[in-house]
Amino acid sequence: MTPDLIYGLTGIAVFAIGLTGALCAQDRLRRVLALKLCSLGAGFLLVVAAWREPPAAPDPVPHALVITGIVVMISATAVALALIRRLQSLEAEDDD
Amino acid sequence: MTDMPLLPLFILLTSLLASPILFALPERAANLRTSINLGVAAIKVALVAWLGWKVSQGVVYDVRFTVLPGLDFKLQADPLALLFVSLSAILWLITTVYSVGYLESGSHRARFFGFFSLCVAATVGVAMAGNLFTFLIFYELLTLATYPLVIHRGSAEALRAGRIYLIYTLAGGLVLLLGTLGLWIVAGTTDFVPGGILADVAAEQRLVAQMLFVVLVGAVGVKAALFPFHAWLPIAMVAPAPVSALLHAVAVVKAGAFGIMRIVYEIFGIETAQALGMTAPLAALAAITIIFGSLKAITQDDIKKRLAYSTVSQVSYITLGVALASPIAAVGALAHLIHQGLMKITMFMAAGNLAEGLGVKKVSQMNGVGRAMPGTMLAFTAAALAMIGLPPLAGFVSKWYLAQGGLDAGAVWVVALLLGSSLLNAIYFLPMLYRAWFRDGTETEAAPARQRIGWMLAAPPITTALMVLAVGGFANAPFSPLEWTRFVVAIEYQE
Amino acid sequence: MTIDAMTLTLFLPLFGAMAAFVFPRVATGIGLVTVVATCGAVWLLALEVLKAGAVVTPLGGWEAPLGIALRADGLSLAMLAMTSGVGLLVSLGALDALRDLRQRQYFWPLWLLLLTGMNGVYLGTDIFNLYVMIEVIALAAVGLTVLSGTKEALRAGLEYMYASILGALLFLMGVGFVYLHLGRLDFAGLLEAEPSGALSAALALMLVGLLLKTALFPLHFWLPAAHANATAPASALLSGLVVKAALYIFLRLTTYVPLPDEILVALIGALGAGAVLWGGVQALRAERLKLLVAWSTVVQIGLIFIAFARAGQVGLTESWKAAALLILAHGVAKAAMFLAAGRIKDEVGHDIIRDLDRAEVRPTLAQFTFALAAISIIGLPPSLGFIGKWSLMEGAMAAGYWHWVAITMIGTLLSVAYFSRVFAGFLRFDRVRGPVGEHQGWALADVAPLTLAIASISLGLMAAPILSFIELGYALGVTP
Amino acid sequence: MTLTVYLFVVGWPLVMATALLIPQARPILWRMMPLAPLPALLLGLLVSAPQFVTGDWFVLGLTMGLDDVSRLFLIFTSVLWIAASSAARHWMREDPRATWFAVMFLLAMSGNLGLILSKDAMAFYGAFALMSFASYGLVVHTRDAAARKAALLYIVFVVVGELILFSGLVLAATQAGSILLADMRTAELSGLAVALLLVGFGIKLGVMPLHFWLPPAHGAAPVPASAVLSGAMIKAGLFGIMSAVPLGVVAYGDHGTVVMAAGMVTVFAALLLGVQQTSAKPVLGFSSVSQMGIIAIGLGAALMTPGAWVAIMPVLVFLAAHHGLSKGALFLGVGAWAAQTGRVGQIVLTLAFMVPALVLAGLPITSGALGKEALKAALTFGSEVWLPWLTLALTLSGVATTLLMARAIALIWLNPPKAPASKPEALALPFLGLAGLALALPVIWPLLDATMAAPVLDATTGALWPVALGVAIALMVAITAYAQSIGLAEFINMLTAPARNLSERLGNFWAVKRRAARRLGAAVPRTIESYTLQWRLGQTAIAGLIAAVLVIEAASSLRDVRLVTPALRLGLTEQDIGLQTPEVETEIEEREPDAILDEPVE
Repeated sequence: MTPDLIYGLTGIAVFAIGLTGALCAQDRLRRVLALKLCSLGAGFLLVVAAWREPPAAPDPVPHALVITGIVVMISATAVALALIRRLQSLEAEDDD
Repeated sequence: MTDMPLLPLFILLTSLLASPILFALPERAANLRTSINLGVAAIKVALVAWLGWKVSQGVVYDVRFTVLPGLDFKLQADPLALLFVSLSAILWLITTVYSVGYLESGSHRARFFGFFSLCVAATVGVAMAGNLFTFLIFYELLTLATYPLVIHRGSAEALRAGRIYLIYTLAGGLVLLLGTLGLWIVAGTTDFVPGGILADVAAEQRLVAQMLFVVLVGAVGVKAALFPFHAWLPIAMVAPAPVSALLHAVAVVKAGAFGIMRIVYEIFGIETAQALGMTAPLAALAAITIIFGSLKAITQDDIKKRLAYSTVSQVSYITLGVALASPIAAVGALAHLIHQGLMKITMFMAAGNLAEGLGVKKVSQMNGVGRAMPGTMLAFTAAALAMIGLPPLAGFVSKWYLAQGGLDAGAVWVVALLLGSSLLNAIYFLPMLYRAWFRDGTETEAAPARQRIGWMLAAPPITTALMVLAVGGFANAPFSPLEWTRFVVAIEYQE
Repeated sequence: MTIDAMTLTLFLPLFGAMAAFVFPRVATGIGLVTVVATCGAVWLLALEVLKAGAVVTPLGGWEAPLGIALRADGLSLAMLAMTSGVGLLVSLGALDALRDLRQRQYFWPLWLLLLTGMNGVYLGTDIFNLYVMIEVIALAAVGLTVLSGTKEALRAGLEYMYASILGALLFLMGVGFVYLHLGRLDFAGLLEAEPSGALSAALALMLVGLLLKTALFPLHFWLPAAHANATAPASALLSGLVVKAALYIFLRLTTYVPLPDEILVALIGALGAGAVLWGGVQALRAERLKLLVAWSTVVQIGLIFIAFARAGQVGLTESWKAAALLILAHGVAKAAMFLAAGRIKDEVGHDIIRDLDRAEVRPTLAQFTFALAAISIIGLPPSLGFIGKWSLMEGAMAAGYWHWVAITMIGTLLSVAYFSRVFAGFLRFDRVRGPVGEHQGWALADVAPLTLAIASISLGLMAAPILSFIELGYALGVTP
Repeated sequence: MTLTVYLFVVGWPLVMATALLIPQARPILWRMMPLAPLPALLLGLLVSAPQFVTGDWFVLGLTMGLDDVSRLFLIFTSVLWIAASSAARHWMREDPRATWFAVMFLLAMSGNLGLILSKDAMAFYGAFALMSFASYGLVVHTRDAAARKAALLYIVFVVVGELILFSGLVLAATQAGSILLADMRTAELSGLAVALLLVGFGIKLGVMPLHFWLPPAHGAAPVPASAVLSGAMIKAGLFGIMSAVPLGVVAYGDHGTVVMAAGMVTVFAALLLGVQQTSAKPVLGFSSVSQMGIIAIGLGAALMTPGAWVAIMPVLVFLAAHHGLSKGALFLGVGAWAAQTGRVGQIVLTLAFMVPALVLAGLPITSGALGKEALKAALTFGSEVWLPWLTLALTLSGVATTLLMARAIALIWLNPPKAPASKPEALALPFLGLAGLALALPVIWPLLDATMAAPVLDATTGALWPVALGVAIALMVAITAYAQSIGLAEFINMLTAPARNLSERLGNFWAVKRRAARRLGAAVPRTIESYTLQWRLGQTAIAGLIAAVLVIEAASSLRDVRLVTPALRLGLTEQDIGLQTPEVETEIEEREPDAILDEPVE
């Protein structure tokens, strides 16, 4: 069992957990978090793709991809959170 | 200007382009609308006349452009097309005059005339379609453009009728699409060619060809109101009188009948169709429709419904003539295309006048209307007698040819059928004439609101009635519909 | 590096979006100018493609497999042209439809961002870029969905957001697998790949992600609410254009990866059939006009997938053309239809189908536009929708797949049925007291949807050139 | 002489009828009424037959003309019309529906003249129909219950007759290969065609058992109309048979027997029925039926023995003229008598009435007697078996006619006919003129055509055909009577009732099913929708689909043959790539023609 395999399987597992959460969770916030987990899992996988046998330097391209992915996911999370807040305040208004 | 290869396209465009203009005109601009309507209709008649002249000189028109690889949008002006085009162009002019008068005080006129012109464009397109694909396009356009006219009154009843109409015709259109696709795949072309394009296919794959025949003829049979697809026609009679007159007596059902002709003569070829054993069932179906329509007509009290069932019956004469596979019967069928159009449009316009002028909508209210509206009822009488088949009126000529054609094809039953049908025609038309002329109208029935009808309502039925007289009385003259019909049949039978 | 048409196509809207965000007061002007300029760029690009077959530009001078290469061929250009053309007209329609200042301020940046994303998808050649672009699209689209600010819109938008991001992440996971297996992400690399387990997993993840984003039945659950509750121009963009981006990627992927299995193709077709039937039934039940239109989008997407699957595995070489035709047809017609529905709602004051016939104001032109668009959606001749349906049925019949023909015909009848509910509402008068103004409610704003609707009909007559155009340079290996 | 003249002769009454639509022109047109048939009379008198004119443009080619027979028909027909128009002018003076009467009268006149002048089947049929249908207006004119009933019966017979005639003519034209009557006349027509023609014309002729319409119609119509109906129009049936049936060319033994038997029955049965009538005009109508029986005997003989035709034909023409003039006179006489206000006038007119009555009954040296004797002589050329019976029948017919005439005269007195107030002498004049002509016919006839006025000869054979036909017709009559009693529309309703019930029941059934389906259709999607929402099925589907796609991919990678190439290369660059196995390639090649050709068959 090489480190990359472990890392890769972990990534897949994290993604699977995230996916389960995204599909099953009811709470809005929880679903956002589940999606975050998914993105983390995918990131793991890309990082694994960069792995080379130790003497060789790791492939830089996946790192660039992972960073891009993180940026994208952060903005998505921000939008989602903003939406949730707005929605909650609207619903709160209705309740009053 | 001696040769204008795009002439068929121009004829199509006259009414197609008039339609958006008419839509856009404000409701109040009645005079402008009327002038545009009449102007365009007149231009169209002139163009068609020119086209007719050119075609009789031997000029061949073929307008086409490719829509899909190998599949063309194609307009042609063969003699058969010309027959139908001239019928619709001339009757459009007359009906336009009538509609202007009819809708003088009505609402939604802009919409009405817009769609009306669209319908005529579609009819002309159906007539001049050079292949089944183009035919399909205009066939569907016709459905779409007539729907708003059927529900023009906007009442619940009209909408119900419209829905039924739409279901029937669009389902028919869908089946036609299926058939066209099938044809395209089997034959690799959908062109209308005298003598047919399916002779080889029929020889090799009999069952495929037979199924194709059933699908295609069944699909256009919906518009031709072939039994058992006729139910939409009487229901669609809620439409205003000009719509019933031009569209349901002429354009729509004729588009169906015309389609049967094109399919039998120019897709299958009459010999192939006969070899496939499909003409006999078609003839039988037509016969059933003829009798059934007449029987139903007898039991109707509503004038327009009675006329509608009569249309169901009469249009099947055309199908019968086609299905008999005899050139003589074909002459009768084609002539009936014109003759029936003239007769039925006269009757519908007359019925519209009765409803407008006297409020008479039922046969039982017709007592004494002959005296109240002599001109209209004379026209009606002429058309009714022509329907029954009295010489020298138009209906006689076509019936004569159909009967001779039946004998020629060795089907003596056709004569009996025509007799039976004429008898039934007499049974449902003569009582109307009797009431109109020989019964005195009672105050309660015939004279509630005796408003005068204008010349725009009075003149069109009389004009068409005179045409009924003329096409029958001068059937043998050069350029008469009958002569032209013989010319067409000679082409279709490749004599 | 020279500024070429392709780069312009991609960056013009991006810079436009930024500018519109920074200068909200002139957002409208900036937006319009940008969209027009983008159209111009697409036009220039089209000329190039017509000349060369396919054009490739390495962005920033980096070559594949590492860099970001942009590639334009007939299909992508057709999509670009549809996007910018429809986008331009929707923008014009938006001038009238967006009355609220806040809406206007946010609409333009979001829409230009969306345009950037879609142009990026159509020009992109490697799947990670596609991932980024679909995320951009997703964010902008969610923003457009919630533009109206109502609670329903926010809920729908949130749901859309979840689905969209989940779809994108599934895609990303697939990208990860591909990189793991191949070490490169461009289409050319995929084309040369040998089938393997990792690739299969990648394919599974990416396909499902894309299906979720295109809202193929049964993954359509987010679509009707999102499209029905957005403002009219937003709905037009979402329904007409946005779902097409994922569809486009789907088409490209299934062309470049090892051929999908026969059963998979059949499964996709079956899902399409489910969409056609279920969407049709739901559209019949819909109480609001925009909801009906949204359900009809579900149906149409199902139809596009049926077109994809029409002739099974071996037919895929040709089937994508039918699907592409349907995509184009639906894009134009649905945008027109949503704009028209929005106009009707504006004039009448509501869009409850049952009560349309009680309205004393009849926005005839908008209703007419709606009907024209419906003709294309139903697939009646001579519209582009008809041509697409024709190609679908032709292929299915030729290959003997009669069940697809049957489904298509049932779908057509269903669409006639649900649209005729609307027409009946337009044309019935006996429930109104007082005179009905036939020409009331005409406005300049009707021009944009009407133009779209007319285009959706008349493009059908130009199907042959369109078809030969989208074939240009489709084969990846042939290009320089 | 050109076609124009012929068209003018036929069209002149039509022109007058059209002009009647203008109210201002009506008085003068009424005054001109007797002039309407005048062109026809002049044509008949001035033109020496035969003559043919053609107009190719009309209908299917119009042919008109005159020959020896039609010329004589034209003359006596137009004379009758002149007399009747003169009477009508006064008879209708106070009538509120006078204009209508005039229009119908003129239309019928045009038709009657037109059919005599027609030489092709179309024109003939058209004119015949015009006459028949226009006469409906004459029959129904008074609008009282009797007239309506008579008119209904009339129109039913007319329509049926027209249809049968049409089919007969179509058959004849097909068999003769021409629409010219002259060609049919000389062609070997089939038995069916001849039968149809005989029945079609026989209805007009009023030969039993096709006579039912005739007495009521003649009774119900106004007097001037009755005169032409009985005098002129029923002769159109005879004329039609003589023009279209190849008498004297082909033998039709069976037809001849039937016609002859019908004729013999007619002669006497009409007597039995006629005497039961309670007013004069129906009696005269039955007398017409009886007389037509005599003509039918002649026709039957000629059908059986073509050789006899040469002898019989002139006699039949003569008999037709004889009956036309005398019966016209009798009908006008009834009117003239009714118009008399004083007893003296009535007595004088009764005496005058006896003149045509006796002529008709066959008083020696009158045309009636001459005609019958000539016929007996001519019949000797025919079937010998029948001859004694025929001779006897002809002889006894004199007795019968006499009885009928007596009945008529009695009824005039017992049940005086009604008449409008008008100048009594004005109505008497046409009557007296016709009566005089009827009396003078033996003298006038040779002047008109010497060769036609010189006939005499013998006859034979027969069978028992009429029984079968009689049963059939009796059934038809029963139905007709029933239909008539409940109304025609009602009758048709009754016939179509089962079909209507069935469709109604089916409709109800459908409606029930449809409602149920609609309820179901509304309920099911809602249930499914709530279910999917509750269980978040859409979300679950994502996982399901991922799993499904993975399984499919895995399964397919295990299979041997798999198309692995990207779709793009299949069509475009297959030889370059080399990934593709040849088997797959051929599979594709085979598939396409298969798919195209075989699939639809399944």
